[in-house]
Amino acid sequence: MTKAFLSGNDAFAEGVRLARPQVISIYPITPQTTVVERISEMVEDSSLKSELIHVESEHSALSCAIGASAMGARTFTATSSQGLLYMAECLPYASGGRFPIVMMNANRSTALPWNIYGDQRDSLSQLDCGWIQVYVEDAQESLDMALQSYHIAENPLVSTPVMVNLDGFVLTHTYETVEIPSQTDADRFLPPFQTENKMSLDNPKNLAFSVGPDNNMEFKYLQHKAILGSKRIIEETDAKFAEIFGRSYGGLTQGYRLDDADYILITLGSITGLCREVVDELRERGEKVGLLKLRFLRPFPSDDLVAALGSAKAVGVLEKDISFGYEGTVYTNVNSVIAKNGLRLETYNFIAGLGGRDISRENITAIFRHLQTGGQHVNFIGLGVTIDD
Amino acid sequence: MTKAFLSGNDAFAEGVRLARPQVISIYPITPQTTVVERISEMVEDSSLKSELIHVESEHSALSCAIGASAMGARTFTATSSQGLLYMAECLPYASGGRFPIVMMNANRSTALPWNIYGDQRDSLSQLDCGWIQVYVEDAQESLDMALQSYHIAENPLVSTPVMVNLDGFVLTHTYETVEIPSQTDADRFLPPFQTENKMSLDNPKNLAFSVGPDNNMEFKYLQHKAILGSKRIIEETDAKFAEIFGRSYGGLTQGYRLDDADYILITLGSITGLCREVVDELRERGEKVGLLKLRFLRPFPSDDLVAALGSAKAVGVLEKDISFGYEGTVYTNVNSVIAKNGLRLETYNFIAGLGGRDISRENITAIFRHLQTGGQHVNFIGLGVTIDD
Amino acid sequence: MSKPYLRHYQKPQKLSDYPLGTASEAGYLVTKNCGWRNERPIIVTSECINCLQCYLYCPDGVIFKTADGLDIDYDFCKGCGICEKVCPKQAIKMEVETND
Amino acid sequence: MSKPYLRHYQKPQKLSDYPLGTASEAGYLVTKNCGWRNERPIIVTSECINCLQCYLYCPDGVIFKTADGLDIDYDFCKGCGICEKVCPKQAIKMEVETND
Amino acid sequence: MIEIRWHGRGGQGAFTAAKILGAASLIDNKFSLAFPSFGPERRGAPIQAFNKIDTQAIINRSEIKACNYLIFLDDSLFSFDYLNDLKDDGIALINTATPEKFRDFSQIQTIDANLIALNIIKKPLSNTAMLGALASISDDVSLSSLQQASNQYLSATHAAKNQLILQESYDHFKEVY
Amino acid sequence: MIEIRWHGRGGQGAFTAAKILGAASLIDNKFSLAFPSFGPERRGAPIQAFNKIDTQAIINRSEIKACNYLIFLDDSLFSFDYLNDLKDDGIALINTATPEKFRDFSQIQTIDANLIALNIIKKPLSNTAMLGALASISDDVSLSSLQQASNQYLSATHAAKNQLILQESYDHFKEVY
Amino acid sequence: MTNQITAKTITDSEIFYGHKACAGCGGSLAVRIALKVLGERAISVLPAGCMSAVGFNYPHLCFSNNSIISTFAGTASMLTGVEAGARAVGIKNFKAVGLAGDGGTADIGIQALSGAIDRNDDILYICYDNEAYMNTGIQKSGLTPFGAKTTTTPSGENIHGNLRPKKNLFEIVAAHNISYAATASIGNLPDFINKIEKASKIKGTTYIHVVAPCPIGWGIPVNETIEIARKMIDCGLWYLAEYENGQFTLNKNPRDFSSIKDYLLSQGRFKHLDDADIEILAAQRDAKWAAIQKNWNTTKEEL
Amino acid sequence: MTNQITAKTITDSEIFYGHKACAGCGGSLAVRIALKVLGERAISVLPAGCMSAVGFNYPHLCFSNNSIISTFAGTASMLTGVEAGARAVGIKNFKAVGLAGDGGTADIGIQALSGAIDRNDDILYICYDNEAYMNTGIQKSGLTPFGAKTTTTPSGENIHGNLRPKKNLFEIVAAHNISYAATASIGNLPDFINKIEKASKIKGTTYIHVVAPCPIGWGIPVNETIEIARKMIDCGLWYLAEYENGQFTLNKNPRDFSSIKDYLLSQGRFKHLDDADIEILAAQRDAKWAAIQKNWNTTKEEL
Ligand SMILES: Cc1ncc(C[n+]2csc(CCOP(=O)(O)OP(=O)(O)O)c2C)c(N)n1
Ligand SMILES: Cc1ncc(C[n+]2csc(CCOP(=O)(O)OP(=O)(O)O)c2C)c(N)n1
Ligand code: SF4
Ligand code: SF4
Ligand code: SF4
Ligand code: SF4
Ligand code: SF4
Ligand code: SF4
Ligand SMILES: [Mg+2]
Ligand SMILES: [Mg+2]
Repeated sequence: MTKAFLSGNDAFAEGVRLARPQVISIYPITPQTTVVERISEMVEDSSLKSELIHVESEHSALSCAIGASAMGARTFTATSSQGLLYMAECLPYASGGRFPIVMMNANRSTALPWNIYGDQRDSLSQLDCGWIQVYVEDAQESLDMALQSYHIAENPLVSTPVMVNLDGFVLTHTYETVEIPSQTDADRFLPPFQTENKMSLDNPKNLAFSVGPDNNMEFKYLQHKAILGSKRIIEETDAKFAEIFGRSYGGLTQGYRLDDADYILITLGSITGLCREVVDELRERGEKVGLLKLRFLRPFPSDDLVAALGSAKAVGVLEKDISFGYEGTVYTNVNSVIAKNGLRLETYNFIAGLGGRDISRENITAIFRHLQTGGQHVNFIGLGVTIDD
Repeated sequence: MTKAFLSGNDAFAEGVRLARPQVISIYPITPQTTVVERISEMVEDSSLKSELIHVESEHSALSCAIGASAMGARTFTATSSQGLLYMAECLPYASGGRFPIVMMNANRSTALPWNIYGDQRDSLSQLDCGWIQVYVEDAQESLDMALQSYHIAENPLVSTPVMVNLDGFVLTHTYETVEIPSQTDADRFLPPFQTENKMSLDNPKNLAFSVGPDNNMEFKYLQHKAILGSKRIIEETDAKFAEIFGRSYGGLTQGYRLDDADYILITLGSITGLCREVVDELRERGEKVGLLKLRFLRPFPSDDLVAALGSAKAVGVLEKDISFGYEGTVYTNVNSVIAKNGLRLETYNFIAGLGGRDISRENITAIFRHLQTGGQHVNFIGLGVTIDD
Repeated sequence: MSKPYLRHYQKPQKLSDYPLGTASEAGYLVTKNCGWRNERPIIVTSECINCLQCYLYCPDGVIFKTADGLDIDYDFCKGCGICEKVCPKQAIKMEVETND
Repeated sequence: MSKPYLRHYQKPQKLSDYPLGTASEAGYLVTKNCGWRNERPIIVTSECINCLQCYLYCPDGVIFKTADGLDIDYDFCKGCGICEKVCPKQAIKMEVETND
Repeated sequence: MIEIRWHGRGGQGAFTAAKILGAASLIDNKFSLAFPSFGPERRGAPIQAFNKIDTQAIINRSEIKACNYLIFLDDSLFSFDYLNDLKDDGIALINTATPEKFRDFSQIQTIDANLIALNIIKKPLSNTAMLGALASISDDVSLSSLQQASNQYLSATHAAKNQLILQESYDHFKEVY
Repeated sequence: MIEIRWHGRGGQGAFTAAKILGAASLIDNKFSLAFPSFGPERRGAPIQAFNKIDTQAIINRSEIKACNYLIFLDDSLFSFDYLNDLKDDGIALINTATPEKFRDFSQIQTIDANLIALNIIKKPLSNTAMLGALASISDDVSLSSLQQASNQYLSATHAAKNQLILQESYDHFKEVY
Repeated sequence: MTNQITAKTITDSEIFYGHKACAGCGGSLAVRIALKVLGERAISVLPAGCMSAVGFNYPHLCFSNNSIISTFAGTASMLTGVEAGARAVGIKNFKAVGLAGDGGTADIGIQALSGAIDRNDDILYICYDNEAYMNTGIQKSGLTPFGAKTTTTPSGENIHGNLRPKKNLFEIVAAHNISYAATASIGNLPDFINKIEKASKIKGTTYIHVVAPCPIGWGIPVNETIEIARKMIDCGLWYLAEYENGQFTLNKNPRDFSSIKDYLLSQGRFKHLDDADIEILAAQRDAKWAAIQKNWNTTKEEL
Repeated sequence: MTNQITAKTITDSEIFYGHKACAGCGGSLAVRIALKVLGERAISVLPAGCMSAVGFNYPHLCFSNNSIISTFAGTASMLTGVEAGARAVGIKNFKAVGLAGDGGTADIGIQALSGAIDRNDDILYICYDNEAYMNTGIQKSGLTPFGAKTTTTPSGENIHGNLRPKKNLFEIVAAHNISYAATASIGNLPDFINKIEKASKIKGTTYIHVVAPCPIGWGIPVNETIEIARKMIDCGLWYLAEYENGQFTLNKNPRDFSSIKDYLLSQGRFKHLDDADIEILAAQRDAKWAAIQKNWNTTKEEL
């Protein structure tokens, strides 16, 4: 174990190195690029032994990873924004084929207008694609989830790709202190990849076939079931991780000062830290506020939500996302839990940080105020103009 | 006005012909192909005067349409499934650029496994992309919505692309009787396309630019607002359509026997007809059941839902979709309305028809039973196996 | 000689009967193709010089070598008649398929 | 001669100040580029033969023809020094930029 | 509602027949749906096509399970198991040159459609003949509407000859009965 | 929490300085963040970089508004308006060859970092010198940690020379005070 | 060229078998033969298209070797992954082969193909060219020849079918300085077999473009697939050639051409062509051959 | 070749102006000159890449003509749409021009480019080649030359930078039987200007591949952009040529080459190359020129 001062991307690259992927396909896009740059350096200096493939696009990056995974190789790729959308066709391909690829996504706004800054519309717009989606908060969690993700994805009961999301710039490009585990510990944590879902000369297979109306729905159900079932594997993985590395993240969600909280803010990704600070501040003033960080968006942590929100008066969802013509997608997802479970509480949506707009401490404080006093359901935070017409 | 015996795709092509798009980009994919085949014939025989462009992929199909729209030309393209995903990058591009392109999507399952049959996972997985999404029920509505969509999309207050979804095969390839309006009436209904959002030699513009954190969120808000605002335009369009053609669809949703209904089934697309029959049957037996067809998924018809569901005891959402690791996306969207408005009713999700699985009358009857007696929230309808493990 | 062959197939009865992912045994046939056939190729052994043109050009690969010449796997022959066309000796005759 | 030029820009105050779509007036500049510059090209008119090499090769197009030769738009010159390099007559000198 | 299933090989025109039948019902002021079945098989493989015909608009698009008519464009496609798919008073209509094989089955009607087609268009294209036969044995569609409708789906030259086929196959049963 | 903003041109190494500073705080057993600002401008354009330093983990990633230190790698980037961005006891540290211009402002400290760098590495690369200066005028980072940290971001040859620059710029202020 | 593998010596094993292609399908013959040459250790990647559609219908799986369907655009990139993955997990003596249609190769798949050649990945890419998007029902692709009627280039009063010439894919691929590229035809299987055999032994990217008529799309009787493929060569609208070491070689140098009109008018897709159209095609052919004769190596053997 | 537009006669208007490119950026010079030749009626389409990144930052918009950013993969297809749309709405006398980087052209954009050429759409596509993905910070593209160090092909003990030769894009485009294609360099603007002028008058797809060094990515002082571009031609690693009517023509036929080593070692990206590496590049160059001299028309004029 060593400590280093690394960016979120650097840290993720270290995690990838420790996971020993055998085939890596790379294509640059801001703000993902430094990950693949670090990995290129690792391959050059042999600290990572892997087939490094300079593909010609993101569609090819994921196609290549699928091909490699179909041979039973552990694979990695990374993307962001336009790149994620350019490979969109391959997303349900990888998940439907149950290839446990790990992909990092640097959350970035999508065009139009063009914008290289961080928001979460890219990955959230592809929430239905059958991947497990993780959102991490800081560089340490980035590194740790690079490792954990392989452990989750490759579990034969899961066998599903994992997308790890890092907020663009505020996480990908922010340097901070990170503990880097030793390779020995990493190897202890993560066994080599084994699967039945692959080609082999001894036991030839036909893969990625068609399935007509007769059997198709069963394949889809199996996929659904595997992701639902991954909840348990995610928790087991975290526990094993804690045992070896002494760090733990609590599974699908991570609560903060939730006991007796009347007003709960739900967050994902790197904004969580600031929100925790505000919670502390308000708690100090005696306000019963709490925070629930969603770490996984798929599988969706329904049970955790019910447990956390059961006795709250109001809940807010803060997200860097908007599903145009409705509301933020995370909010929609959270509301569904509330409706299904007949929870009686007000819910509010705070759309913030689109296109990289800063989210300030004042914004968060105001959000808690809104939770307490009530108001509009869907709120755009930090709009710089009067909404005049 | 003439009557003809046409498939859903044929009917849609007739609607496109009447709308006189100036540039059309085409690329084949089952079950969309016959639309572009009909259109090719129309261009060949000059019944449609348009630039017909044989592009090399769907990404190019929509890129091409965007380019043409940026010149102020009315444009059309069509796709399905893998094609929709292959052009995913261009979807928020077109909507963020506010290009009022009309695109037909033949709803088809997405790989893996490969499957050419109808389900709605393709378009529903791209619900957040900023397009207006319509789902039609029969061939007549297909034709009519081809026309109406241009009227909605091109309204300067909307200026947003519209995706019209036809269930694969059961609608696209099923032949039925359709009224084809006269060109004169169509022209009376749909004025030529005019916009400020285009290039011009007299008033040169720079388009599709970058917008940094300073202003980006405002552009996103404007987009959101335009789609929300389109609700009114959609209703006005339908009213004008009714005036000229004598057919009307009721805007965002279409209710059926909702008065005093305790148990309401929400549907979209071509399954609606069968559900109506079952409602009639059950009503005849004195059961208080009703149906709400969602015509538009974006803008999401929140108000209509509140009005329709206000006094119901239970509501079911029937969709050919699953967001793996959670539930059907339409269900999630509906539940959000319920949570926000504090409606007290049970909600159930019926995932059916994945990969083209037939949905039978018995299935629908059982669904209404489930609504009445209660049970699991999320239900896969018509699975052919025991769920043993 | 090996090739994909016909299996007795039973639709999965439970979820665990399905494969993991979309990976299943290679070369696993469950239906015949003879329903395609309107005409049936018959090799007239006496005319055949064993030049193997028919064997080579059959799109379905259903002509196979035997100890004493060639035979046809009628389960999978579609009756296209290409073998007849490529035979330099007119040693293949296409006969109208009977229904039994 | 026309070119994009500097405008007085005020950030939109209300939503209606924003354009429809992502389409805005072509050639609309709101900030200068002189902040780039460490060195300032000076045309020594007496040496200049008006061969226009500097004009042609300036990546930023900031050298422009005047009635009596050439001038430089220092608002947008980045001080790259290409003009100095391509000048066949050493008629352009790069001077260290002062801060005022 | 009348439900019909067509059996043919790809390229034999089963679906074209279904479309003509649907268009004919329109002329008869009825409502109908016509739809194909789809699969990976190509030209030559057995396929099915479907019709639903009713006096009121048909809004149920689910699969047809029990049929009023099962029509086989080619007797090699027929198997006796299919008779289970017939409604109680349903009829299987088979194109065959060997009607004797089916004689014992009251639910089966046969016609040598190939022969009729061969005589008129020199090709064993049985689909129109089967339509004529259907018009003849059922009250659910009229010959004249079929004649009118078939023009929409066929080029002028083909259409004329098909009129003859329709007529002849229609007459075939009228004679029989 | 100490908040620092660096002003430089792309290529002047403002962000590298911020990273070295961050790494140095790690050695000091403090916590810190270092992050760049991003924009479409390229090499040569003015850019900013940021540090947050604290004795406890920093979990707030929002923008820095008021700074403890504003550091200008080049006096051409400075404008007096920036002094508004300083916290009450904040200091602006400017690399300049003309300190007299800034003499009247108590919030401003100057150093001729270019000169120091020119002497040692023959290039006017001011970033390390500004780090040394910062160590000198503030208690928030130690020179030894900066020296250790700079090795991580620089090749061996560069690192050695940078040690000298760090030392010299550090001494510069120690002398002044 | 001496045949190394012949009908006598080629493996008896059938690797692509029981598939649901139309009777007389040229593409299925191309795939069948390619896999017979490459053997059971070939790992094949097929994009969406007729051959994957007819071969991979769970549970009916028609490849006895390891095979996978790729996305339509992703043949070459998945092939790259398969090859790298196989090496990474220690598999030896295998050949990664792509088997893709003309549309999947020349249009939507060209980005990935170009990228793989650029990396010189150790793969063999075979394009079976049936001159249209057949799986979706005969639409124009970049390899549809001038004049051909397809469902998206209908022929009628106004337009006589496809107005654009066939994309020059073999030479586009060659221009990448590929290790080896060749044209072939299912009308001449010995030649095709040799080229596969040769390509399979070269380390680096290799490409074979094999014309494989589709009786449905071309409008010919199902038993004429081979014949039409041969006519296409004989009339000069296709040629058998190789590219190696920066050099083009013509394998068969016809003394003169058979009737182009005969070739065209025996197909439904060209039936509408008038003499002027045919002249255009003949002129295109002659220009092509003039360039070939000028710039390529031509073998002595004139056929 | 006689210059038709010269520094004297070219429009005084600056169409690409006030942009945020690095000082000394070759790409911005290429775009500036191209638009000066084409004039205000040009409609430009630029994909993601340095030139769009530095020119289109709302509200700071640096093109005085109608211009639009396309998706990274979509330059040519959007260009097709722009051209068709302009015609459809009745605009006359315009030229639709694409201005795309090497990565956006040779890698992710090649599908769309190939399709547009195949349709022979009436567009001009200019690839400004700075030999890497520069906007994202210098990553290897298909047009990165052998040996170059980039952030994804680092040079070190194990690997000496990029191991693959530069993709032969000009000839790949030419192999499409394009109406007109040319290579150019910002080191020789008169030649570049002529070629733009010529291309703009041709109906159908035309392509110009202009080398435009990036001082940042190449590791040279910002004032040496033009010089390095000239050295690249002089040492034979670039050539000025045209393709028209199926024929390649070399525009400048150097009698002998200046030092390739000098060209390489003056750049940061090649500093790590040893003599063996340089030998490889020299051999590649010599092989290329041998083929050029053999197969292409060469002008009399030897420079
Ligand atoms: C992204 C995408 N677009 C379209 C399709 C639909 N599609 C599947 S196969 C096919 C035609 C393939 O044509 P070709 O490659 O020539 O092969 P062929 O069918 O002729 O054998 C098409 C258009 C698809 N699967 N994916
Ligand atoms: C689909 C997609 N992938 C990746 C990117 C990120 N990206 C934007 S510009 C760029 C580099 C462009 O390189 P090139 O085309 O050579 O132009 P240059 O920047 O060198 O001018 C990349 C990788 C993107 N915008 N879209
Ligand atoms: S008829 Fe066709 S499928 Fe049958 S053996 Fe002959 S060539 Fe093969
Ligand atoms: S082609 Fe004819 S002669 Fe030759 S092996 Fe076949 S049947 Fe015998
Ligand atoms: S220094 Fe550079 S930007 Fe300035 S005028 Fe000279 S060439 Fe143009
Ligand atoms: S290059 Fe030199 S001589 Fe020529 S015009 Fe410019 S300054 Fe004058
Ligand atoms: S359509 Fe053509 S290519 Fe496709 S399977 Fe049938 S014959 Fe073969
Ligand atoms: S990085 Fe290179 S190509 Fe990009 S703007 Fe700077 S100099 Fe130009
Ligand atoms: Mg094809
Ligand atoms: Mg580049």
